[in-house]
Amino acid sequence: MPSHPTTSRPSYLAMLSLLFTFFLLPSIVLAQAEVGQANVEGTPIVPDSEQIVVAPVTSLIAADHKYDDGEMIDLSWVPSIDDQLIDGKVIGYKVYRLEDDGEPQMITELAPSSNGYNDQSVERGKLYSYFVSTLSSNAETPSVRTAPVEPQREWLNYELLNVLIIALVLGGAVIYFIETARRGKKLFVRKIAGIEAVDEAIGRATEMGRPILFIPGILDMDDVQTLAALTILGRVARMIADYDSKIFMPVSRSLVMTAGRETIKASYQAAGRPDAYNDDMVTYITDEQFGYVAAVDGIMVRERPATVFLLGAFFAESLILAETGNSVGAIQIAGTARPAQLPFFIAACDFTLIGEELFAASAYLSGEPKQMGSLKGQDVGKAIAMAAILIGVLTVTIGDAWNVEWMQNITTVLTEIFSTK
Amino acid sequence: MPEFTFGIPLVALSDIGRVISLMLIGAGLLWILVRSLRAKEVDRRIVFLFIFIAVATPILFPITFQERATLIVKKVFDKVESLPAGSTVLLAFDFDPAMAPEVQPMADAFSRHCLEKGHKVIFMTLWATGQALLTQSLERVVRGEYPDKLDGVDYINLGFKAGNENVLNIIVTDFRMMFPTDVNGVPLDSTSIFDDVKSCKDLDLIISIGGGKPGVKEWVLYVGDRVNVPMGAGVAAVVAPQLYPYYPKQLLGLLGGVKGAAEYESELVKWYPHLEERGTPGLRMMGPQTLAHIVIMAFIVIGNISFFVSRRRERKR
Amino acid sequence: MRRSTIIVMAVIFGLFILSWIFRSTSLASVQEHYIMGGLKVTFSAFLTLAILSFLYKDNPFYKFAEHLFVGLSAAFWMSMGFWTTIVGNLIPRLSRSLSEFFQVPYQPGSYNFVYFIPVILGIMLLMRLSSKYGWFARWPLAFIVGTFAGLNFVRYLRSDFIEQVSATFVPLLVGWQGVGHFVSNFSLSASGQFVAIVGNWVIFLGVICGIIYFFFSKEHKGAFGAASRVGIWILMITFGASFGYTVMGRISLLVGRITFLFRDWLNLIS
Amino acid sequence: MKRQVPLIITFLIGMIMIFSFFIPPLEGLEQTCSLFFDVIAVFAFFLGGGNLMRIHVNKLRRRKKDWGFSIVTLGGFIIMLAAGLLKIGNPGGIAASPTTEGALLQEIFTYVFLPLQSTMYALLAFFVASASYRAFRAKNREATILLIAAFVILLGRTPFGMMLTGWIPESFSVLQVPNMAIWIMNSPNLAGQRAIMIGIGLGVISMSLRLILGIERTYLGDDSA
Repeated sequence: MPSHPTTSRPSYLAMLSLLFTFFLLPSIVLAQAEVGQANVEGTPIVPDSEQIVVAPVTSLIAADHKYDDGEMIDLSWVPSIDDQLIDGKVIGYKVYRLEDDGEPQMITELAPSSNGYNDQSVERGKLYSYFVSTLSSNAETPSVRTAPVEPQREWLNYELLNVLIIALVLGGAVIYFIETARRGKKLFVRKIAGIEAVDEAIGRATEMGRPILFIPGILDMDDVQTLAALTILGRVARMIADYDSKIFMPVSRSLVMTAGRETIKASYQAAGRPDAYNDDMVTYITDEQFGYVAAVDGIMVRERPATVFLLGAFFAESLILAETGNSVGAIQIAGTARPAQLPFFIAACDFTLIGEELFAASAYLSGEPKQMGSLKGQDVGKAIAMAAILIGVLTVTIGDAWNVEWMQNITTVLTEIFSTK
Repeated sequence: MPEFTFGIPLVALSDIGRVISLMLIGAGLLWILVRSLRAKEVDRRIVFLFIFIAVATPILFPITFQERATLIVKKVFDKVESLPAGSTVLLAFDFDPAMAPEVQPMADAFSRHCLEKGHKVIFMTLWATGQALLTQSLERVVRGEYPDKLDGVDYINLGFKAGNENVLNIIVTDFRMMFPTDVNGVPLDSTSIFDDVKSCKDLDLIISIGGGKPGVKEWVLYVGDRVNVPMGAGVAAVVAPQLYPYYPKQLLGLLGGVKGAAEYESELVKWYPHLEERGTPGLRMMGPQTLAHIVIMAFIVIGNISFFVSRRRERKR
Repeated sequence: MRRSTIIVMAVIFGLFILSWIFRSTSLASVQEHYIMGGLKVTFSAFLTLAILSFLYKDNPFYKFAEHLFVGLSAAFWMSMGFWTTIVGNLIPRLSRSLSEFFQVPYQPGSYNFVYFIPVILGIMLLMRLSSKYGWFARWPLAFIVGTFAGLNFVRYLRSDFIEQVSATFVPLLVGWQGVGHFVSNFSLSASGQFVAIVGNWVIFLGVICGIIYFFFSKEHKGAFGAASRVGIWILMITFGASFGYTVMGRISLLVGRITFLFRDWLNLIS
Repeated sequence: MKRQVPLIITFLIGMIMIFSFFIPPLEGLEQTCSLFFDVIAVFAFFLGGGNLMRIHVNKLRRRKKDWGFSIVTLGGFIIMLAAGLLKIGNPGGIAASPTTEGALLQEIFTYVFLPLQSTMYALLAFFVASASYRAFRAKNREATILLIAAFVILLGRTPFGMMLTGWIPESFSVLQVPNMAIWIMNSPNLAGQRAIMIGIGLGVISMSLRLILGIERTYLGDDSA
């Protein structure tokens, strides 16, 4: 494997296009799936002369819904001829269902000009047939009945096959480079400005004899940013234990408190100073966003920390915290993957980890080869994205401007691969 | 009180209060400018004071401006307008009181528009603190202004469920699994609005109003991209820029901040003139916004002047 | 406490009591419980001003508001979670008698016993309160991390990676009909062809350079370094734009609060 | 036991979640897990409440600094619990929604909670101003670009942008500030947001994978704990 992913671009593309053929084939085969055709047995009701007679719907088709657990049947039809005029004769449709050739049951009533229905109340292993009645103000004209259909269960959602393949490629790249790194290959990782400053910031707090405040964002453990922040906390706490500084970490979720305590405790143990740890380093305040902010602001002006870490998922509180931290003269290292809050951090903090850098920082700080490997895996994803964008933009430009058909075909194929709707 | 509209210069103001306060702000800014030319930094509390005055003045002495809907706002309006009466629209109130001044005007405008049009509206929220707010706004807008609309027939309030995006992950295939009943304990099966609605797939339009997490992004990720239902959104200004990549493919349109609300209101009033007397909070809020904007821009300029002056002095030394 | 502090506090309390009296008298004709009504509004105003006073400096009023807020909100989230999720979603699946007690419709189902799993995991979580069995809390933690790592993996992959790539396939020559047509119709109109073309070029190059900035495993030198520098410029424009866009929203929050003070409390405007 | 089991749980659940996305019959499982999380999250609220009580009772007992304010916190906590959890003062009794109009909880919410929360949020207006004054300075090339973009958008979002540049003819209309603002939002802003989004997307993907595979396990702490 070449050391830099951009140079390996062609092989990934070849792989993708190969896999794409695998994607096309099964979908063509599956498109031939059974479709219940309308049969001829339907008996139109002969109407009274006073009734307003409307034409039945035509081309009624019932088919199994694709790629589900066998819980849906799709109905489609062409609305009644009378519905296409605007005289308001047709006031709606009723959909009837026959279960295993039993009695017809009305399952829903629909507005005029409807041309389909998605029946979600079916079960596997039963046969269903349908007919649709067109309603006028005093009469009902049923359509012909469809042949019975059985809802099918599919084991793989082929519509999402491209997502699966890209997931496997990306996951594979990450795992591959982790393995490479584990076997001892040296991997280069560029400097991340905010992280370079961590050491200095902790040293400063030690000199000044003031505490270090660590804010892991306001989201719970279900957010990846919180986990990234906790990973960074692990390394930072280790340094703090070595320097013998004080750390304080107010949190807004009790699960984060639990995990934060575990993390700091482990770092202090690793530094050989388990006695210096106590549970009061991490305290829960409240789940309420602004209640938490009110309390942290209070802590900042009362404790006057020398260094503030704002890492994780932040919302409106980003600027409130950062400006208050700045007003007490703290060095602030911030990082978030919430694009909306990045401008505030950039304006008000000394160092900011922008977006992905937050996730990279934990790997970078640890210096573990396994973690570095995963960074390289991420870069493969970027190379794929860049290559696809390059080709896509090129073909769509040429295809559009000079109407070159084969270029347009490439665009279509690429768009198929990189879209999910 | 005479309202002056865009196009007439500021000088034409006759109201004394307005003139005095504007002069006060102007004189103060000038004083700070002079100070900064001497390279003296201004205490942040003075900046705070200025913002307070700049916001308070137009509230006491209203100044309003006219708005015209931009395309990205108009698309949402047109969608609501073009759906046939009786369509089912889901309005998600994913915000808390703190964010309410900014997005409540949108929520009201959407609710009024849908009810005027005769759509059936499903209200819900993913925010615990949003439920109380939802109750209030239903009381005020729906029951207060449209007393003939029936709960369970024309609209329904599902209320709040904990679980953030999980809630979405479930209702995308089944409403009843997450919400066996509505907020008042009425089973969904006994409401006519849910006769034909099993999951989000059966909706005609989803409008998410929010500004935090869970919010519009989660709606796009968990619902919008999974089902083929058009989605519109009204958001706090702060998240609007990061939602632009979803427009127009994943979001049909977007209202950003009070300006978005003001634009929607102006469009709404154009089509339904009788709604004007019910209030256009978005349009009214544009006055204080504009003045505060000018003050902030002045501060950016002054800040840079004092920065350059002090840098030049350092070089001379 | 110093004497001056006590005097200041007394004056402030006096002012608020005065405002309570004024507010109550003005409400007397409208409300039945006007004394209570006056108190509620005055207390809200007091809390509003207490928080705003933080801008000047930390003080006991702010501390009071802050501590009250923390206590109230913690309990608020507990209550809402209990009634909506435990009573609303869990109990109807677990027990008929409890459902009857809480007056929620019981939902019999064949797989209901699995809903004991979250209850067990939840109780394990609460063991964190004990120092001896605290490690049990790791199980629910692991469950949550696993669930969301899996959910996020596919969802971010689809919406923020795959979809974004195909959304960037923009034509670089919008509405191209030859060089002659382009030159003769050249204008700087916002809806013109030239502006649209430049816009798409910026999108294309901006996305590519932005991605290059985030490349970690290659040194940013030479052409790669130049591209990465363009990337950071694009990011700076983005951040500037976001900041400018946001200012308006932030102002409206203050408008809401000041409106409350002027209208609901001081009755200055209608 | 203390460490292996959690890692196995994370791996299994994570894999199920990923694959249930592609395999329709597993969809139900994915949703059940989601529902489980909701329930656990409520227990987490209780854990938080318990910790809050513990911290403030400790503060009171040891007469730590500012212990008087702990009484305020505990008082607020207990009153809200009575109104919310026990539904005291709720006219509809046990079956009613906790936020029924006129209930004690709704009253506390409107007159205490709401002003506190919104005012805290409103502080942002002030901080945006002070950050603009303090931080938006043309210190270097990056900062200058940021400054210019912010200024154009600020101007474009007010009617003054149109007043200042409305005279520019249609054939040069992109130079009108509101149009310039729209162009910045639609082109460079979109490009930057998308680059960040793709980066974060990949970061989340790789982080999730590291978590599922147990490579990233800091949050679980140490074995001997």
